Amino acid sequence: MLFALVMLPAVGALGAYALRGGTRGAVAYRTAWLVGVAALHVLLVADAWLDPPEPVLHGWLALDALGLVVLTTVSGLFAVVTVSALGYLRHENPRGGRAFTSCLLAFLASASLVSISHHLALLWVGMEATTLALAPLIFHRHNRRSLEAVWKYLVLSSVGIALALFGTFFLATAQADAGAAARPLVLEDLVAGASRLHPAWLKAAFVFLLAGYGTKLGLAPMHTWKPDTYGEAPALVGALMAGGLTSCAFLGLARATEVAMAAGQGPFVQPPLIAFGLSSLAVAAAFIIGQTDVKRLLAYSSVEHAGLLVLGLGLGGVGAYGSVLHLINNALVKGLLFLAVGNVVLATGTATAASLGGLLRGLPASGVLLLVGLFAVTGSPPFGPFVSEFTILRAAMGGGHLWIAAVMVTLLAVSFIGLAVMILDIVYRPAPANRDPPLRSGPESGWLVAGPVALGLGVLALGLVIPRPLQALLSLAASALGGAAP
Amino acid sequence: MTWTSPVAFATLLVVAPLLPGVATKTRALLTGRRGPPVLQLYWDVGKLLRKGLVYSTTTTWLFRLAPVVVVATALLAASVIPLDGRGALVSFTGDLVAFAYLLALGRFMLVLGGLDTGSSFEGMGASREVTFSSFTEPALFLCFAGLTLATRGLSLTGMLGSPLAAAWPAAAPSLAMIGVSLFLVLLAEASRVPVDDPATHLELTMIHEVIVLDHSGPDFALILYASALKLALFGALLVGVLVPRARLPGPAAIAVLALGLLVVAVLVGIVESSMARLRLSRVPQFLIAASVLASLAVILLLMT
Amino acid sequence: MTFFFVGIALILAGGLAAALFRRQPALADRAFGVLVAGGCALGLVPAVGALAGRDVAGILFAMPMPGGPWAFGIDGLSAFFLLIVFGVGLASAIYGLAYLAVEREGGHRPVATSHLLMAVVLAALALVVTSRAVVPFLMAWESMAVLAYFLVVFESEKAGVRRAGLVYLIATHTGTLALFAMFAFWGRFAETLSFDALAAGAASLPAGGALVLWLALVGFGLKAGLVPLHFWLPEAHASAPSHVSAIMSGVVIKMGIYGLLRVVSLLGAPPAWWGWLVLIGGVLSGVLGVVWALAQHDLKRLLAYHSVENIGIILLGLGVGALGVSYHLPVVAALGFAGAILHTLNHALFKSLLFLGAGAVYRATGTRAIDRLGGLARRMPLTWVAFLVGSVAIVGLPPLNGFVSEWVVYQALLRSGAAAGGALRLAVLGVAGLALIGALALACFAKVDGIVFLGHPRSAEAGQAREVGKVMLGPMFALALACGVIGLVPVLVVQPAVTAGALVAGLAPDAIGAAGAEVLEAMAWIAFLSLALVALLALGWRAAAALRRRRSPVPGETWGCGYAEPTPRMQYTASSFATPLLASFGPVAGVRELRHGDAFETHPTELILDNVALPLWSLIQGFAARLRPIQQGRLWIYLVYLMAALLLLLLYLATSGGTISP
Amino acid sequence: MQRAADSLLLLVILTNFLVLGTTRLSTCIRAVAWQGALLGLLSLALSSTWSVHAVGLAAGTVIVKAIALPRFLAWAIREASVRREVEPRVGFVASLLLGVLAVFVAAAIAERLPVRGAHPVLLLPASLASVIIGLQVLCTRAKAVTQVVGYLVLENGIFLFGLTLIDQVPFLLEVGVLLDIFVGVFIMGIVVFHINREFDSLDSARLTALKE
Repeated sequence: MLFALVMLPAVGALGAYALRGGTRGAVAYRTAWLVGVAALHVLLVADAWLDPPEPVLHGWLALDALGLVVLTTVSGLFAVVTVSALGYLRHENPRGGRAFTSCLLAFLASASLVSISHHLALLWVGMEATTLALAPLIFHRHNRRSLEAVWKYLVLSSVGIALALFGTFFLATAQADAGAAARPLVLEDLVAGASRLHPAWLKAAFVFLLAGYGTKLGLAPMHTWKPDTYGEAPALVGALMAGGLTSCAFLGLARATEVAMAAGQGPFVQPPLIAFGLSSLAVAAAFIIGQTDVKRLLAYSSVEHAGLLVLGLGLGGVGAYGSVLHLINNALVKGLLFLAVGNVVLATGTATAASLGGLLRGLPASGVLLLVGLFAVTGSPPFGPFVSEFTILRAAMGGGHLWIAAVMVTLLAVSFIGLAVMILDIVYRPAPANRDPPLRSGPESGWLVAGPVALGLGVLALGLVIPRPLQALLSLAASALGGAAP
Repeated sequence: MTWTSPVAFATLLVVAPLLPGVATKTRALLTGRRGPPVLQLYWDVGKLLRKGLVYSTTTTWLFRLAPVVVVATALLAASVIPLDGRGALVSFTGDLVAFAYLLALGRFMLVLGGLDTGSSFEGMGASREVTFSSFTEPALFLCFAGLTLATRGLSLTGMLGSPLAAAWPAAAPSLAMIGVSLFLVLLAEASRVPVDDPATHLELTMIHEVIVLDHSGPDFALILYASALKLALFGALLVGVLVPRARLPGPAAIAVLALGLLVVAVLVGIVESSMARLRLSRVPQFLIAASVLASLAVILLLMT
Repeated sequence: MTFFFVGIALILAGGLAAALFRRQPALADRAFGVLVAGGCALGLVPAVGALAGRDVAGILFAMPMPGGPWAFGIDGLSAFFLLIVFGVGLASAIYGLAYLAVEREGGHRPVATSHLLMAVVLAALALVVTSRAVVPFLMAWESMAVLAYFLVVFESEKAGVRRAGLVYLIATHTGTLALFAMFAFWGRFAETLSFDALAAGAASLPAGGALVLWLALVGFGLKAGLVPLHFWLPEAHASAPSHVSAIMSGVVIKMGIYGLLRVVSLLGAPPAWWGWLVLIGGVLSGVLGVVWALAQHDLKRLLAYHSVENIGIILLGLGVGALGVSYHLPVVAALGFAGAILHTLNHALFKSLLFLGAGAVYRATGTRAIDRLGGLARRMPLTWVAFLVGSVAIVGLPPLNGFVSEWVVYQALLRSGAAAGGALRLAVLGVAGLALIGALALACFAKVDGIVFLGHPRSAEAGQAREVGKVMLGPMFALALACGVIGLVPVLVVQPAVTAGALVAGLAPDAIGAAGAEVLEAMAWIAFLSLALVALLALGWRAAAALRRRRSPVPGETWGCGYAEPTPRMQYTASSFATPLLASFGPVAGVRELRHGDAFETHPTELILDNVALPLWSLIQGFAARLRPIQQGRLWIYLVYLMAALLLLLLYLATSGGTISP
Repeated sequence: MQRAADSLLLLVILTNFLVLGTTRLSTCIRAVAWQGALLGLLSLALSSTWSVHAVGLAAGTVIVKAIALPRFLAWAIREASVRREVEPRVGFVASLLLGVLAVFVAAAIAERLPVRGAHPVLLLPASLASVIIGLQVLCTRAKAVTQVVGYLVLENGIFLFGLTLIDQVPFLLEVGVLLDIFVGVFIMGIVVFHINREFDSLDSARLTALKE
């Protein structure tokens, strides 16, 4: 069953690519294929929830709590994204959307591989596959700006991935004298034999893994590719990257932390995680103020939430639970915001705030969605992110790090001001009189709005109630990461 | 609440119009003039009650209600003060607040009545009236605070009644300062010389007089009587503080009250003859001086 | 509690009805009115029960959320605030129906959504006051704050309204983040996040809960409008529709007061310095609030600043109460809190009445500038009577409810003076502060009533103003009646307020026995005085009327000292009326005088917003701009950042020691 | 075999310097090709038993790193018709000095990290040196193709380190690494081709439109 999780989308990708032709019929068939595969994948994941599958391939592929959380998040987000892809491809499908659909499915395949692989090298291959699958999606529009974006994305990500590979090698050497029985680089054996891992190699491995997967996650000094990539990629892809790719990168980092925590290297591991978390919050807050482009604004918000994820991980205790919960909330909220902004960009043709405006009257659905997104992404109570951010804050206070909590709250306040100033401005300010590309009524159609509305309801639901099985799963994942359930 | 309180209340109502007469008479004598007879105010009130009424077209029912409110609030405020040195007609914990805020209600209605006529002179008077009363209120309450600290009393009866006699030896200087401060407040509230000149004819310089410019006939009579009563009220407070007479027998206490009021009237006359009006911009400093004096008394009491 | 939740459901149903039947306005309005009225009435049942001493059973929902079960309950304190929420909330909602009806013709205004939001805000307010656990409290708190934003930006096409809304939203969100930090820090010393657990854990807070009290003061102060944190309040209240300003001034900012009271009651004995801080903050808010109100030319901004002043009075009472608790004087503590709670209720009544009156004036004349109004008493007699009742009440003059609550605060201050000894006696100086506030309030409302309603109309719009409809006058007179009833029968309200005050001070309800009896006896006397005053006025009025009938008065011209051609512009205006008083307050009044050629203008400025909040924000923007070159586009610099991060990590690896040892 | 492995590692370090020093792109690519070949030989030299897996890996490495990629890069240069690499940001001489510093740092780190099993002493320093020099080339060079070469050097360093684990970590790892290089460079190649078409020069310094 685990194989199916990866093979299904992979075969789907090949199928989508195999179908030639840019005719209307081909496009419709291709999108139907896309949605079909996505639906099947969701069913598979649901089945995984009902009876957890056994490890397979000599223990290399297995599904634990953390993996299931990431898998569910990515699969759910992908399904919603494909729903709005139906509407999107009707408006904008250069070259018949052939590369677009196949690469989307390739991304789903590689993300599934990442979430179920317990062999860290296999996980690394999955991460590399996600990078490559996303490259053509970013380059979707084939213009000069998206070319520059994909170039920077590729170079930085490849260097990051290379460092991560180096870290994985270090981990393998650290495990060298852990006895013959241990399968090299397999999570169970790493965690079980953690005490016998060589501390020097283990710490060096964590450093490189943090640098590598930190670049994929978009933590502060290594975040520079994010604004350009999210700014130029179609909003649909932005949603996938902010929700899916971030989750996979966080999973990689979480696996490394899991091993390090098991080996008792907690005090070595946590300070850098907290440092990266806070620096991400700071850089994001600084760039959110005075931002002029809506998509780049969401990119920096993604940097901020990546910082929060890592901060929660670093704080330990209840923070680990908060981080894993925030992973889900972040995916839902980012999906909601990116898809809503996507509709706006489709209708108005531009993403710069100055030329937007009057959204509440021009595009009522997108306007309301943006408002809901604003208050969700900044952690206002009735929505999900409030619960996770409040848990992370309690972890900071619980651990006695008052200064960290103070800095975190101030930076959240500053980024709220930046987000509020822009989003409220484009929603409420009356539309500029001479809006050059006249407002296209298309984007308010059913499919394009159904996706974000579903995500919005999801975020609100998560804010009010966390279903019991999910609660159990989150506690399991948190205890694996060396934390505790609140 | 013995029989002496209502009698003292009645004497206050009767004596009230006499005080402005005595003050004006003293001022005239000291400045070498014969001045109007002491009972002048009685004749004025009597004459006005019989005269006709002229109402401006712009005024509403409020203009007609204002005089009634002013008199009613003055009467109720009087009922709270322990005129016979022992107990007031009405006494409950915190009745000093009722005393001050009843007078404030009267002032509020008077000022609104003035503004109702829509004349710029009455607007000017109203603005000055509320400005200066904003400075006398804190001074008055600081005096009350001082009295509370000295006598632990929470009502006017408690403060100015029997405990005050006991408090005098212990806190003589501060009680004296409170007395002086009350006198300054009296001058401001009754709109006497240093703050406002009752004898002036130029509307631009008036404060109290210009608000009631448009009242006529019985309304004006009520207002005149009420302002005299207000002077008597503050006089009674001053006498209550300076001359604790809880131990004197009933009639003697009332006699001392009447005598004290006359002395206060003379004092007002002396002050009027000795100094000219202050410039309007100087008046706030004069009133803040009253507050400073009272707060010094309070701090002195706090320290002992 | 079931009545309470059914009531909330009805209110939400009313909101939904207004949204669903947006096509048939008449049906929508009636459905909304009936449902919300029913909901509020039902909601009041347990509240009145709790006030009458019956303790209402709390309800616990075991939620699988981090932060423990959601608990709800109604005690004396919550019941009092429920009175405010449902009473004033209902009046504003009904008034809003008529007020917004005329906006529907405009066609493009979101009237139906505004009603829906009003209903949801009411529900959120009720939940804030009854929640007994941190997570539901914060949920209700933030949804109330955020939905109020959407109500404020009803006329979002005006740039001023958008700016006001934004400033409000930022201030309230920062306040909420402070509350996040407070509850997170406090949660560390308690097992679960329910209020009882927090109360149990309060003893082990470091430094007597100093950090918690500071964060509470900032978080709740921002919502209530304590002086340095009030900068958002005037702008937001002035630009919101009148019924929204009424509910914001009357109820929403009171949640800040509720929060402070709840934190004090949970914390047990706050340290003395906090009591003094709140006392001084109260006096400052009171005096500065009314001084800035005097300087205003816009009717609703003036009323908004008066909210700051009344919050000052409430905080004065709260400060004395806190001091009473820390100096172990139960009587002063109970009376201080009782004064604060009672004044919250009274202020909710007369402030919303005044805002509804201002709304009526705006609806009739189309302008809020005081200097363009005048002579409305003759044209809008009923609104004038209601506004006058509101003014007399807010200045705290005897026959009405303002006097009763200020009297209780005075009582607390005086009793602290009459206390045996110790530093608490210094609090008696607060009496002078309260007196100054009262006198300045009198000056300010003399100005408003005199210039807006009396004299000649100063502009054409004021000239042909007409009385507003029955639906708008109804709520106004209901509120006026409430003010009158509390003024004439104060014991009805003071007894529950004292028990609530005792509850906050952590005392048994009848702990202040003797003093309580004195207070109740005083209430009887105050009732007597009020009745005597009304009787005297009625008697005097009939006598004067009889006199007038016998000697028919001659209509004449106002005495103009012989000036032939008096024009309405020669009457006193808002700025001229206030200038002598503001002059003596100097720069603190924040009035900018413009003299160009022969023209002279005064403009009130918001001191804290212009000199503190905005410069601070531009400082942050400046700092952020300096970081902008990080993202300058050159790939090789990005790679250098990556290398730098790696080198830092390697340095950290090297210095973490033990790389050689196996 | 030990001495042969050491000399091969020495050659690898030399090729790194060749990449740093040369101005002509073709020399750069030829240096990387040589490095690929050397790696293939090394994988043979280091693996204790010449099992099918070891020989297969060596052959794969030589084919991909020594032949396929260089030819592809040469084709990219011909398309863009560019011969000369522009002056790197820190200058050629400084690059070389930095290269030496890199080797010195690599040696210092290698000596502090104990290597398991019998491996030539030069292996760890060589791989660390290649990684650091690869990063340095990426940071300082202007032309897109040269940056790809830099990335290749980085990959070679990591691959070299992978050789120490040749027997513990089985077949999957090697293929993964090769796959990565091939596909990564292939995508970069396409992009380089597009850059050339869009900007009619391979100078990635021109790519600075996206900024704050």
